[in-house]
Parts: sequence; structure tokens; C-alpha cells
Amino acid sequence: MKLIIAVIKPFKLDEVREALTTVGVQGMTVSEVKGFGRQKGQTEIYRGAEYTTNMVPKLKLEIVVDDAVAAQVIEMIQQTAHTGSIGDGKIFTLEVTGAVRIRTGETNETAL
Amino acid sequence: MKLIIAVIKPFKLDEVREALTTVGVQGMTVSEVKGFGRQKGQTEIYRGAEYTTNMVPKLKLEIVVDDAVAAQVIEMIQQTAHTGSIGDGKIFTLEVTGAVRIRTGETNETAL
Amino acid sequence: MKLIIAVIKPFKLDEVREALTTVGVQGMTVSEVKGFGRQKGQTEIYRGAEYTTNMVPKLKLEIVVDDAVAAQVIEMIQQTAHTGSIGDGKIFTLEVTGAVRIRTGETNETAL
Amino acid sequence: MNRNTVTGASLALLGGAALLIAGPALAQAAATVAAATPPAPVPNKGDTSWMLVSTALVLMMSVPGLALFYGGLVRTKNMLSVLTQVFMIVAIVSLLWVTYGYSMAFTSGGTGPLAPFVGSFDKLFLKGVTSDSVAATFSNGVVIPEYVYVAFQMTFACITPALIIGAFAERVKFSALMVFMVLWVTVVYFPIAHMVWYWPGPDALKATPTDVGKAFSWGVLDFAGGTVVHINAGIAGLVGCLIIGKRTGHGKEAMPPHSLVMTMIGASLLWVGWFGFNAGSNLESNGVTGVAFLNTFVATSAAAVSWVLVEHLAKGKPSLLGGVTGAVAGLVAVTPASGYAGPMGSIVLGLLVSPVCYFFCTFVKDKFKYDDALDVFGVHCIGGIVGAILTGVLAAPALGGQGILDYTVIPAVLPKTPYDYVGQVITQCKGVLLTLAWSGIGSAILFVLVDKTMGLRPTIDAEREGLDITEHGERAYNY
Amino acid sequence: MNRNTVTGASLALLGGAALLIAGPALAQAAATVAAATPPAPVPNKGDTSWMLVSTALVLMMSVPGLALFYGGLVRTKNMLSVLTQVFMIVAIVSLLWVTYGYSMAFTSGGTGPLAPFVGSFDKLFLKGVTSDSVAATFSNGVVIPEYVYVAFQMTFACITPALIIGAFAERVKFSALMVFMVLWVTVVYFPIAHMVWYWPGPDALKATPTDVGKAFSWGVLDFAGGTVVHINAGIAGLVGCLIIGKRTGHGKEAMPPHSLVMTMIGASLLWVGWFGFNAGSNLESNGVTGVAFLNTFVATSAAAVSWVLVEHLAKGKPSLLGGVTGAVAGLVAVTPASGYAGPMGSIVLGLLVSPVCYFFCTFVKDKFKYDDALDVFGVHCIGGIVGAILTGVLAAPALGGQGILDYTVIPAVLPKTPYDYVGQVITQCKGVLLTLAWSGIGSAILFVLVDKTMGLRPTIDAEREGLDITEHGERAYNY
Amino acid sequence: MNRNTVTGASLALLGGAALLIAGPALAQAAATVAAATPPAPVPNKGDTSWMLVSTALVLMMSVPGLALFYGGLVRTKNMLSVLTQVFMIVAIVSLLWVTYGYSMAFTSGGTGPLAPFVGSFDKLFLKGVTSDSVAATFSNGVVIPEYVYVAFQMTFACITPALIIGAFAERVKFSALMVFMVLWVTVVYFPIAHMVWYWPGPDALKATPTDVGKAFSWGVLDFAGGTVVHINAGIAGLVGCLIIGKRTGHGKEAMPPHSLVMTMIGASLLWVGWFGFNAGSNLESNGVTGVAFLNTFVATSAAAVSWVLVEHLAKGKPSLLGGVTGAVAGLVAVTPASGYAGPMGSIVLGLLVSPVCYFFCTFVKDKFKYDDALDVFGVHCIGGIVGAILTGVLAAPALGGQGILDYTVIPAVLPKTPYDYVGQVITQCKGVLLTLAWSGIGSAILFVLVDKTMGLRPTIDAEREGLDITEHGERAYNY
Ligand SMILES: Nc1ncnc2c1ncn2[C@@H]1O[C@H](COP(=O)(O)OP(=O)(O)O)[C@@H](O)[C@H]1O
Ligand SMILES: Nc1ncnc2c1ncn2[C@@H]1O[C@H](COP(=O)(O)OP(=O)(O)O)[C@@H](O)[C@H]1O
Ligand SMILES: Nc1ncnc2c1ncn2[C@@H]1O[C@H](COP(=O)(O)OP(=O)(O)O)[C@@H](O)[C@H]1O
Repeated sequence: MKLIIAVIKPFKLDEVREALTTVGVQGMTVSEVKGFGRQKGQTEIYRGAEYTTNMVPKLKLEIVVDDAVAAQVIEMIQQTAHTGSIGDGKIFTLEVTGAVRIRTGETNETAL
Repeated sequence: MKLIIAVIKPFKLDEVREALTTVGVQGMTVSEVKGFGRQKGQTEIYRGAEYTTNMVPKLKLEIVVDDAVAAQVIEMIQQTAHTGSIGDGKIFTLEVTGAVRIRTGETNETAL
Repeated sequence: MKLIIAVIKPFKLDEVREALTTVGVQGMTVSEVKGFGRQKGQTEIYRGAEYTTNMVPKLKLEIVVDDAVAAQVIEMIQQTAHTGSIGDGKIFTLEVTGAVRIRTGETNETAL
Repeated sequence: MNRNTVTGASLALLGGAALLIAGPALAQAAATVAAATPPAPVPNKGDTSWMLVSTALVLMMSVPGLALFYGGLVRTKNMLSVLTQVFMIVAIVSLLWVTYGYSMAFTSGGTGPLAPFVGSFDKLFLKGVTSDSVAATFSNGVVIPEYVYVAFQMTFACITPALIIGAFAERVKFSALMVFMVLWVTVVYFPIAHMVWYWPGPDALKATPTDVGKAFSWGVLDFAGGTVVHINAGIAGLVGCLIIGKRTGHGKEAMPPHSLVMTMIGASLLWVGWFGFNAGSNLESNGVTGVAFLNTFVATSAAAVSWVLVEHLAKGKPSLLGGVTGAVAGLVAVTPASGYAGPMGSIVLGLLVSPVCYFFCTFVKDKFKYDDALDVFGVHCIGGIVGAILTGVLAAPALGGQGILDYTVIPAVLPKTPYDYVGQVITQCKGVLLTLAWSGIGSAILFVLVDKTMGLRPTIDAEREGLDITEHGERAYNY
Repeated sequence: MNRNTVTGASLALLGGAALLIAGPALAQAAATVAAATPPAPVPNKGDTSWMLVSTALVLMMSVPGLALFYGGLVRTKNMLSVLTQVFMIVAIVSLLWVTYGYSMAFTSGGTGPLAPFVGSFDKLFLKGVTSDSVAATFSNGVVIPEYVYVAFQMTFACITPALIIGAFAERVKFSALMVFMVLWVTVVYFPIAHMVWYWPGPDALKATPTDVGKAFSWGVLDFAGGTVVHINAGIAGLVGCLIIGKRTGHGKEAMPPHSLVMTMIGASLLWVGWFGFNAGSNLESNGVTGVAFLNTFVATSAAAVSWVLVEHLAKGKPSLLGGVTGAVAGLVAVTPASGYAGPMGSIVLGLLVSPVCYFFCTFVKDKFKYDDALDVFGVHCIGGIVGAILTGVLAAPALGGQGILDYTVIPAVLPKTPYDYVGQVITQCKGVLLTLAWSGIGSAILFVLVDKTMGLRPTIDAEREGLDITEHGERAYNY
Repeated sequence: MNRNTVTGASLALLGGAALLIAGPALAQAAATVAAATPPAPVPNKGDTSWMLVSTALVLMMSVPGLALFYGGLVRTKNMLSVLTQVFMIVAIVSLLWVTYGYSMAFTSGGTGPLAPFVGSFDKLFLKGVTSDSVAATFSNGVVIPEYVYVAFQMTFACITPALIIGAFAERVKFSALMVFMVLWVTVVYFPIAHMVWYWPGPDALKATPTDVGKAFSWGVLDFAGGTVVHINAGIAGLVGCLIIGKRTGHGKEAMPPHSLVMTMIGASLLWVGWFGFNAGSNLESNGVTGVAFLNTFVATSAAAVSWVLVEHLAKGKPSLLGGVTGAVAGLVAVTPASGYAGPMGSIVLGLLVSPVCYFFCTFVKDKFKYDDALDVFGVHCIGGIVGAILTGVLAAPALGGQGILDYTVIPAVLPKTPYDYVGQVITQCKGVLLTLAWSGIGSAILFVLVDKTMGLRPTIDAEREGLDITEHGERAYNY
């Protein structure tokens, strides 16, 4: 199995999620993160004190999928999360050696 | 070493943590996440506008452990986080190639 | 490529980030997490009800880097995040099998 | 706040009181005086205290009240934009008020054709207003310091435009909005206030019966601003949200309120402050002020309860947002009626208004697909209309109302003739239509004008990023 | 708010004042009048203003004050449930008040056996109350508009049941709770208000000395509601939390307050609003109102300081929650004493109440293991008892108190006889016991009744998920 | 709140009023009386009501107003430390006030050399103050209950030290700070209040013209506390932040406000409460109170607008923080002028003060690199100075001001002599310098004293961890 980590722009979540369900992804785990990269953050000014944070709000999706569909899932994310402007984010893939469904104790593919 | 990622129901945290200490787990890192899966979220209604979010609040535990105890840890989590109802969550295992304790610079197993 | 997961003390973020840019790290993803480990949390008291949480606020940095620079990055983090007191945190390394830049579709090293 | 139909009674009472206090010896003396030229009335310190408090309460309705009520309902990224808009509208309008607004609204327009629609510039920069000058109330011979009257009325001018912004929250440019508001109060609010509320006062009316605003001359009853404030702002909001268009993502993305806690705080402060708004509109501190206060309380309670019940039936769950929205609808509806109705009539009014507003905030809005983000039209315009019309019914003494006082005699009295339900309701409807037309058309012209010249809407990216950071360079929360 | 023992003095003063203002010529005139039938008193506009403000202030205590004070202490997932409960209780009870509550509490029960316990239905739907009708104060010949009195007392009826909910917060069904509250105010609050506060007024008492409430007839002193409001709500809360049971996870899971900021805002607004509650209970605006105001201020300060000190000694750290909890305890304790004690006595009262409440909120609660979630019993019932009893001591003129006025003479005067400490303290204890018994038993019956019929407690899953989403279908925050 | 220069007019007015009300018969009677020993004046219930309300409003300025305004600007981890400091300062100082502060500030110092600087201990523990004793106002023959005056003035003593803490927020030990504040009010505030505000009242001044505070004797005008409250607190804050030093990480780490929402709520409540502060300082409820109220409103609006404009030009974006900071600057500046200036003068004052404060909060602060965390110096001290000096100009009748009343005649009148601009401005500057010197030096000594003995600053680790958890053992939010 593969763990697909995708960092995307927050407002893209719904689109991506719907797209993924079409390719049979049944679940994912989402966290709010701050991203640091080429995209620069907005400048904040408080009584003349200026802060330009390079931290941009992003969403991180963690999706564990069967090896078979991994490529398709990645492509699907790349397409739906894409806006073409700096800061669209990244997709990383890692190897998962085991999975368990807590409710049933099922393991590996069947646990997803 | 293994990185064990467990997504569980929030109110189960204390139970799981206590259980893990009994098997010698000395640390873990916890994040608040939103889970998407079979379990459906509650419906919210604001002046007649209905939102049924499929995002359910969960906790994600990241625990790096010695290969030797990995299986035991997973089993322990599966048992203590278990309620039997949909949405109990998952446990994923990944391979960790290195670990460092920032304070001391110790590496690998000794860093945990 | 490697995924470097570093759990550090929150106020160390800026220092670490600046240090990393010097070694050419162009991006990272940061999440607020709660850490459980040797370091004990502060005691909170509300009308005599005492809570000693063992959960300490930390920041988790996820950085995907080219294998070549991984070692250097880890060392750099270890040095800058270091205070010498309990709770400085950990650095874990995992193998990354693929990377994609959503904006351009570039893959692997070029995607970072 | 328009020809109060009640306080004549209490005036008589007070007149009597004076005599009683002074005792026989004085009684005839007083009589003599009355026979001769009556002495210039001086303010009663009790009235002055109440009006000072009422003024502060109405400011509290705007900031922080309304700002929080609205702000809690938007998404985090737009919280500050709402707070800033309300806060700065209050600041700007108050400056316009003392420079020319008060003069436009509350001086006689003279005898020209415009007189029924707008006042003169005689009191530009408050010329002639001193710490000794006084303003009339609704009781013969009862006055308050003019500075206090200026300040009290100012708070009404400040909150009305602030009400509008809810309709197109989360998608408007700050600078353009401020320009719009300057124009709007000048062209729409000040004239409407003059039309509905301007009169020379109970002692002068008999001498110059025609020196009154248009709606006033028809006999429209609006105790505290159902037409001038709520219908006026409500229709302007609808026009605005139609011209500005829907929020990006509307209907697609979930847009839940970011903090119902703030909304509840705001609603509560609106409730508390509204006593200054309604009971303060009696301009003095007597038994009628008491009934206006009580009406304001129970109409609100009734509307909160009925909204929650309707919602309970329709959606199965009673919600906080439902309760507070109902409360505000009740406050809006009782505004024109507060000094005319009785407590039981006010409860009925409250029970009725919520279902109607609920219907507009849900079904009607869904059906016609306009994005009145915070239901300014559904709650304020509709609630105001319900209240304005029913005021014509509930004012009837037979229904526990206070009746409509006849000011052609001094001191004013309740007419012997039976209460004319049909006639008064028709009159009320005329007032409603006048407001809808003037404000609807005026607002439309101004919105288009500002949109064409400055542009009302930020870029989609800016809107997506959130107005707090793009328009104001700040974030509401950095937890 | 019960036979005020002070204002006789100020009455004399005012009487004198009237004469002075009117001068000799009038003096004898007035005298003559007095000799003949005294003229019907009319309200002073200064008094009316103050009572209108006080009423608004007490509403502010409930919403947003109390709602935030309580809401901040629960977990995020139950925030809205607390806000909704408080808001809707206020709405519902105010409607009951004007329909039958006022009549039950503040009309004469006639001569029947029930008369000392409850009033009549003569003023059902406020029958007979008009903008001209007046209510008595504690000074002979001083009255306020009855509508204002109705509204002022209404706010007390609204906040008392709202206080109860803190004891079983985070684990009660909304609908069942509302039903309980309707029954509770009817069976418990209205009668107790009648027993402690009903009297025909200073001018009528001499003629009908027996036409008073039970506790009143004993001579129980409760200036602003130590028994009627705080002990009453506090014991009801304890009974409720025992019958409903502990929160799921209580003692196991950490349940820290989700926002002490909201709790601090609430406590501050309670403090500010409480001036309307206590000083407003004097029903007029004079020197005694001033001392009641000052007492309310300094007792609160003293209690905040002593709580923080105790906590500092016991736990090593002075906390915000400690400070504000102490402040509320001080406000509760000074409530019955506010118009009787002097500032120094009030400070002593404040210093004493916090350690006692602290002891109950920590040791006693831990020992007996009841889950009084927000310490309604520990702060309101215990604090109320401390205040009620010490009022019997602090009212003594020798201790800077205002003494107990003798209303059997007109105008009322301070009796020549020395102050009876023992006797008054015993009387106070009788009042406390009556309240504890009536409310404790009455509440127990009603809780069981509602629990058996509708069920008071949500499912464990619903409780775990949080009442906001399961009971109301909303989330407090969507940051 | 110092020799009010206006109300003579309204006094005459009122005097007249009395006659008119009483009619001829009484007129001569009254005359006779006047000829003979004038009767002891009694409080007017309208004045009493207003002062009670004003007192509550000023408390609301401190808690929750100021606490939230400040608290929202710090980082989450220090939120509770700010709230606790403000809340407990109010509590402690109010206790000191009734025990000895009122006596030190508002009793005659007799004839000794210290008399111009501090009062006596005659009213220790409020000895001699009863519900019948009265305090003078600025109108001959007009008084209010002394208890009310004590309470009103108390709220000023409570908020002033609380203002200071903003300068060294996020880095001070709670216990040490409390000790400092006890010393500070005793050595700095009570004396300065005496110097600027103590006088025997309009009726007694003629007899004992020298029985006044130092600054008062110079003729310094400070209607509501520009010097006593704002310059005083502002300079103390600057001294404090210099002695305590910068926050750890200052200049390196970003320290954005954790909740501008709280800051906006606080600013709004400050605005609303400030009407009690400024208009309440007239001590009665008349036309001058009205103009003071209106001035307070429009100066604030003008300053909010001008701050946003300046910011817009300098940084390109109008911000909420800018708007509310400007509003507070305007409130500060109009404080000394509120009862002397006219509305148009107040607008000018508001427009001018913001740019000056903005300059100090940005350029000056950056240049001299002191860490005045919440700009107590930049807004309160500088704004206070601007206001204090311009009061000397704006009081001129020619500029719509109210003029300076001559109390050497009874009843007081406006002098025939032309208004002396230069002289008055110089006088104002003297008052400013006296305050800067006394408070600056006194504060420095006390800060060093406490620092050397108890230590003012927590450990760096504690500071880093946050004062909420390390000093108070709590967290502000547990979402
Ligand atoms: N090397 C990296 N490791 C982990 N996350 C990264 C890395 N580089 C970028 N990211 C994440 O991807 C987001 C987008 O990257 P950025 O460089 O801003 O734009 P783009 O994706 O268009 O190259 C960043 O905000 C960050 O969250
Ligand atoms: N494929 C997946 N990848 C990552 N996280 C997942 C995946 N499927 C489920 N999860 C996480 O597990 C949680 C529980 O899964 P769900 O399908 O709701 O119930 P169950 O665990 O009983 O099958 C989800 O809320 C989500 O956070
Ligand atoms: N086995 C582990 N797996 C994942 N995270 C860990 C593990 N052990 C520690 N951590 C993280 O590292 C942080 C610091 O660890 P701790 O034991 O407190 O101090 P130190 O790093 O000095 O040993 C913890 O708060 C936790 O977030």
C-alpha cells in the first residue's frame, strides 16, 4: 500500500475529495497545516509593526491506498488541486507496510 | 524502526496513551485531524442552511517504535481504541530509516 | 528522496527555518501538534480541580529533501532546534518514493 | 419619536402632579400663569438622564452589538472586515450628522415644495444649538436639552447604514463601501427621517400644522424606526446584494458561521441596547416609557420562542441561532409599535413576526437565489413591514394599545371618535411603500454609481483569501 | 425590594426637600394638605430613569453576562447548549411573568390560608396595569410607574432559573429542561418571591399589616434576593445535579474551561449589571441607592481578593478564575445586605464569603462527589446563606448599617429600641430554611417528574459528541 | 470634575426653572428664603440617577472594556495575565479608595504646606459619610449624595493604574505588580487627584478660595482626567517599560495580536463607558452634560477616521486596529476638554490627535527602541497631552467653547473679560508638566523599589512558556 501525502490549497478540498471518491478512495485524513515555500504570505500590519509571514495556510491530505490505484489517485489529485498559480502544493508518496481497521481488526488492503 | 500512524476517536486518547506506556512506549506526537470515511458527520443547520460534513474530528497519533515492539503496540492500540462502531479509525505502519534526539544527538533506537 | 519529520519546540521555528534555507531547503510543511514524552506539561488548576497534562505543544516539520542533502538537513535541524533541556524533540527520517508538484506536474527531485 | 400618541395622558398626569406637589396655594398661581403666556419649559433632569443613557445604549447596539451579531455569522477570514465596516460607518456618519445631517432631518424645510421631504441647512454645524437650547418631546411643555436630542438621533443615523452591510458581507471593498454610505445617508436616510419624524413639537403643531414631514402628515405611526431604520436598511441591503452578486462559492462551499458565540453576544447587547432605542424614543421618562420598555422585552421573547418552535417543527432542532434571530426579528417588529401597543399586543406581534421572517430567510431566499448573506432583508425589511402594519392595529385602545393622541388641542388628548383600524392600517402601508420606494430606488442608483466609478467588489482571489488580510492587512485571530 | 429599612430617613429628607423648594408659603399649604387626604403620589422622573436603567442592567446580567460566565467554563462542544438554555429561559419566563407570574408574586393573596404563600390572579395578563398606574417603593409617598416595576421584577424572575442550569451543565436535554423551568418558576419562584417580598407598601402597611408574605411577616431581611434568587437557585441546582447524575467521564477525563476569556467577560458584566440588581432594588434614586451601590462594589472587590489569597495559599497560584469566582461570591453575599449594611461591613462580608465558598467548591464537593459542574451550590447557595445570615448582623446601625425602619408610623422612622442582633439573625435563619425547604423539595419533585415523563438526560453518545451538535445542530466555533 | 466653567449658566436656568414651576406666589417666598440663610441643598433624583449610571459605565470601561482592549493585543499565552491584572487592580484599588484614598484625594489638606498636594485622613474608612451626606457639583446649590460621589470617583482611581500595565504587558510578575500598584495609587494617584480636582465646591469657594489643590489653584482645566488619568498613567507606563525592559524576542519574533475581535469589543465598551467618564464628570444631568456627551462622541469618531486615513496613506491599508486605536486616542484627547469645548472644536481635536499619536506609536517608538507593548505612552500620555493643551484653546466661547466660569460670585457667571488663550495654554502646560514630573519620578522610584525587593520580571523560561500558565496556572482557551 502507499501513503499519499498531498499538500493543497484549502478551498480545493471539496473538489479533490469528490474526485477521489470517483476513483474509489473511501477515506482520508486531513490536517490544517502551514506551508512554507515559494509562495509568499500576505503582509500583516499592526500599528505600524509589519509582519510578512512566509507561512501560508494549507491542507494536508493523507491517503492510504492500494498500490494498484496509487498512480491514478496521484494524477487525480494533481488535476483537481491544480490552479496553475504558485502554491498549489505537492504530492508525496511513501510505502506503507501495514494497515489495520480498529473497528474490525481487518488488516492491509481490506482495512482501507 | 517503525512509524505507527493511528487515527482514533478523540475521547479514546487517554486510554490508548496509558495502555501504550505499559508496553514501554515513551513518547508520541498527537495532531487534531478531520477524518473522512464511512462514518458520516452530524448535520449542522444555520437558519435553514444545512451542512452535512463528512469530516469527523479525529486524533492522529504518530509513534516511532523499535521494530521489536511494533506488533505489540499496534495490537494494543487496536484493542484500546476499539468501540466497535463505525469510525474507530485505522492504524498504518511505515518504515523509519533514522531517528535523532535533538537534545542529545543520540540516534536511532536510543533516540526514542 | 527523504521525508524528514522533526518535532521541535515552537519558539525555535524561525531559527530552524532560516538555517534550512541556507542549505537550500525551499519548502516545508508545519503542523501544530501535542507532544507526549519525557517532558512533563504544566499543571493547570481550575477552582481546585488540578490537571497535569503530559501533552506539550510542539511543532512538527515535514520536509522532503533530496537524498544528497538529507544528512546535512538533519544535522542542521538538530543544531538549531537544540536547547539542551528536556523536550527538544526528535527528527525521524522516512523514504519517499515519489513527489509531484501540483502546479506544474513536475515529479521527484524537480518537484521539491 | 414621531407624534407620540400617548404622553398627553402622562402630561396631564404630570401637570396634575405639579399642582399636587405645589399644593393649593400654588395651584391658582399656576393657573394664572397658564392663563398668561406660559413660561418657557425647562428640561427635567430625570428625562435628561434617561435620554443620555438611551443614547449610550443605542451606540452599544452598533458597537459592539451589531458588529458582533454580524461578525459571528461570517467566516473567520472576513470577521474583521465586518467589524471595521460597522465601526467606521458609525464614526463617519456621526461626523456627517453634526455637520449637516441633523439640520437636514430635523429642521423645518420651510414652505417650499421640498419641505415635506427634507429640512433646511439652518443648523449646519449645529449652528444655534447651545447647552441651553431645548428640543420638544411628545408631551406639551416637556423638553430636553437639544444637545441630548442631537446625540440621541445621531445614534439612529449611525446604526441604520451599518445594518445594510450584512446583506453583502464577505464580498465588498471597504473604501467603496464607505463612499456609498456617505452618499446613502445623505440621499436616503436624512430625507426619510425628515419625512417620518419631523414635526415642530406638540406646543407648536397647532400653530403650524403643515410644518411636518410627508409621512408624518399622512399620520403614519413609527414610534422608534420601523420604517426609517429597518425597512429602509432592509430594502437597501436587498438591492445591494442583488447588484453586488453572490459570494464566490455560494451554494457550493459550506459557509457556516465562524462564531455563534459572538453572534449571541451581539444579539444580547442588541436586546439590552434596544431599550434605549425604543423606550428612549419616548424622549422622556414616564409610564409610557415603561410600557415601551416592557413591550420591547416581551415582543422579543415571544419572537425568540416562536422562531425556535417553527424551526423545531421544520428542522427538528431548536438552535441558538434560531433563538437569537427570532429575538432580533421581534425587536425589529416591535420598534414601530413599542410606544403604541400594549404588552399583550406586543407578544402577539412577536409570535407572528418570526414565522414570516423564517419563511423569507429560508424558502423565499432559496427560491429566488439571492445571497442576502446575513438576512438583512429577511429579518429587518420583512420584520419591519410586519411591525409597521400591525402597529396600525395594536395601537387601538380596545386591544390594550395607547391610542393616537390629538395634538390639535393643548394639552393633547385622546380623541372621542372610535379607533379607525382600516384607515390606520392603510396609512401604515402608505408609509411602508414610501420607504420601500425611496430607499429601494435611491439605493439602487447609488450602488450602481459607486460600482461603476470605484467598483464595489474585490477580486475573486482577494475574496477567496479573505477580506481581513486583503482589505485591512490583519487577521482576526492568531491563537 | 422588601421592606427597605432605610429610605424613611431619605424620605424625611425628601419631604423636607419638598418644603424647602416650595418655601414657607407652600410649607403650611402642604401641611394642610397632609392634614387633609394626602394627594395620590406621582412618580419622580429621576426614580423612573434609574429603574429603567436598572431593569436593562439586570437583563444584561442574564444575557450575555451569566450565559458567558457559565459558557466559558464548559467544554467547547457544549458551549451553545449553555448559551441557548440561558437565552431561552429568559425569553420563556418573561412571557410567563407578564401572563401570570407578576400576579402570583405581587398581588395580595387576600385573606385565605394560602395568602402568605402566593398572590391572586387579579392581574392575570397585567389586567389593570396602565401607563398611569403606579407601584409603591420603600418610602412613604414615593412611587414608580407600575409598568417599570413589572419589568424590573421580571428580570429577577428570568435570571433565577437560568442560574440553576450551571449545576448540571453539559448533560441535560434542552426540551425537558425548558418544561422543567416552566414548572419551576410557577411552583417555586413565584411563591417564594411572594413570601419574601410581597407587601402592600409603606403607606398601606399600617392599614393592612397582615397583608404580607410569610417570610416578610417574620421580618426577614432580603434587600435584593439572597434567598429568593441565590439560595433558591443554588439548592435547586444541587438537587438537579444529584438527580441527573455526573457527567460521563467526570473524574476520569480532564474538563478544563474552554474559554476563561468568556468567563471573565461574563463575570465583569455580572458585576456591572448587579448594580441594577442591588441598587435598583431600592426602587428609587437616593442616598440609600448610593450606599447599596457602593456596598455592591466593595463587597465584590473584597471577595475577589480573599478568594485569590486563599487559593494562593492553598494552591500556590492566584488565578483569574479564582478572582472572578470570588467576585461573584461577593456579589451573591452582598445581595441581601446591599441596602442594609455599610461599606465597611460589606467589605468584611466579602472577605468572609470567599473562603467559605472555596471550601465548598473544593473540599466538600470532592468529599461528597457530586458533580455540581459550575458550582451553583457552592457559590450561589452557600454564598447566599452567608450573606442572608450576616445581613442580620450588618444591618445594625452600630456597625455602620442602615438599621431597620419602623413602618407602623407614617412617615416610617428608625425605632428607638436597640438593634436586636440575636433576634434578627434567628429571623434570617428562618428565611433561609424556608427557602431551602420549599425550593429543595419542590425542585426534587419537579426534576423527578420531568425525568420520569420526558427524560432529562441525553444518550451517552450524544453527551460525548456534545450537546451543541446533538441538541441544537450547530457548532460554537468554525475557525 | 474640576471647576466646571459652564454650569453656572444652567444653574441660573434651573434657578429660574424653580421659580417658574413654583409660580409667583412662591417666587418671592423663595426670594425671601434666599435673602435669609439659604436652605441646605438636597440632591435632585435625576442627577443621582445619571451619576449612578455613570459610575457603572466607568467600571465597565475597566472590566471588561480595558481588559479586553489590552488582552486582545497580547499573545494567547499571556491573555489571562492581562485580564487578571486589570480585574484584580480594580478590586484592590477600590478597597484602598474607601479605606483611605477618598480621604487623601477629596478632603481638605487644611492649611499646612502639604495641603495643596494631598488631603487629610478625616474620612478614613469613609468616616462621616452617610446616606444623607452630600457632595458639591459645579453648580451653586446643586449637590449629589456623597456615597454616589465616592463611588464615581472610585472608578477613576481603579482604571488609572490598570491603564499602566499595557506598557509592560507579557513580562511582569503578578504579585510584584499588585504591590507596585498599591504603592503607586497611594503615592502618585491620590495626590495628583487632589492637586487637580480638590476644591470645596462652588458655594464654599468664595469663603475659602485657598482651600484647593495645587494645579487647581493655577486654574488648570481638566474636565474628566486628561492629566490625572491619562498623562499620569501614560508616563508611568513608559517609565515601567524602560525599567522592566523589552519582551524576550522583541523585534525578532512576530508578536501579532492574538484576537483583534477582543480588542474591538474592548474599544467599543470603552467608547460606551467613556460617556460616564466624561459626561458623568459634570456631576449632574443638564445641557452641559449633553455637550460633554456629544463632544465625547464626535471627537472619538474624528480620531478614528483620521487614524485610518493616516495609516491608509502610510501603509496603504485601513485597519480595524487603526480605527479603534484612533477612537481611543480621541477619547483620551477629549477627556480634559469634554465639558469645555464645543462639538466642532472636539472634531478638530479628534482629527489632530491621531496623527500625533500615530507618529509616536510608530516612528518614535521604533527610533528609541523602547517596548511599550500596547502603546500606553503613545496613546494615553501623548493623547492626553494634546488634549490637555488644546483644552486651553477650545474652551474659548469664540470657538464654540463653554468658557471659564467665575466662581467668586454666587451664582457663578462667565467673566466679561475676553478669553485669555495664551495664559490658559500656559496654565495647561504647567498642569501637564506637574503631572509628568510627579508621576514620572514617583513611578520610577516605586518600580525600582519593587524590582529590587521582589523582582518585577519572571524568568525567561516562564515568559517564553507564557504568563497564563506560569503565573496563574490556567490557559485562556481549551478549544
Ligand atoms: N520540500 C518540501 N517538503 C514538504 N513540503 C513542501 C516542500 N516544498 C513545498 N512544500 C509544501 O508545498 C506548498 C507549496 O509549495 P510552494 O513552493 O509554495 O509552491 P509550489 O507548490 O507551486 O511549488 C508549501 O506551502 C509547503 O506546504
Ligand atoms: N484510506 C485512508 N487513508 C487515510 N486515512 C483513512 C483512510 N480511510 C479512513 N481513514 C481515517 O480513518 C477514519 C475512520 O474511518 P471510517 O471509514 O470512518 O470508519 P472505520 O475506521 O470504522 O472503517 C476516518 O475518519 C479517516 O480519518
Ligand atoms: N516515540 C516517539 N514517537 C513520536 N514522537 C515522539 C516519540 N518520543 C518523543 N516524541 C516527540 O518528541 C517530543 C520530545 O520528546 P521528550 O521525550 O519529551 O523529550 P526529549 O526529546 O528531550 O527526549 C515529544 O513531545 C513528542 O512530541
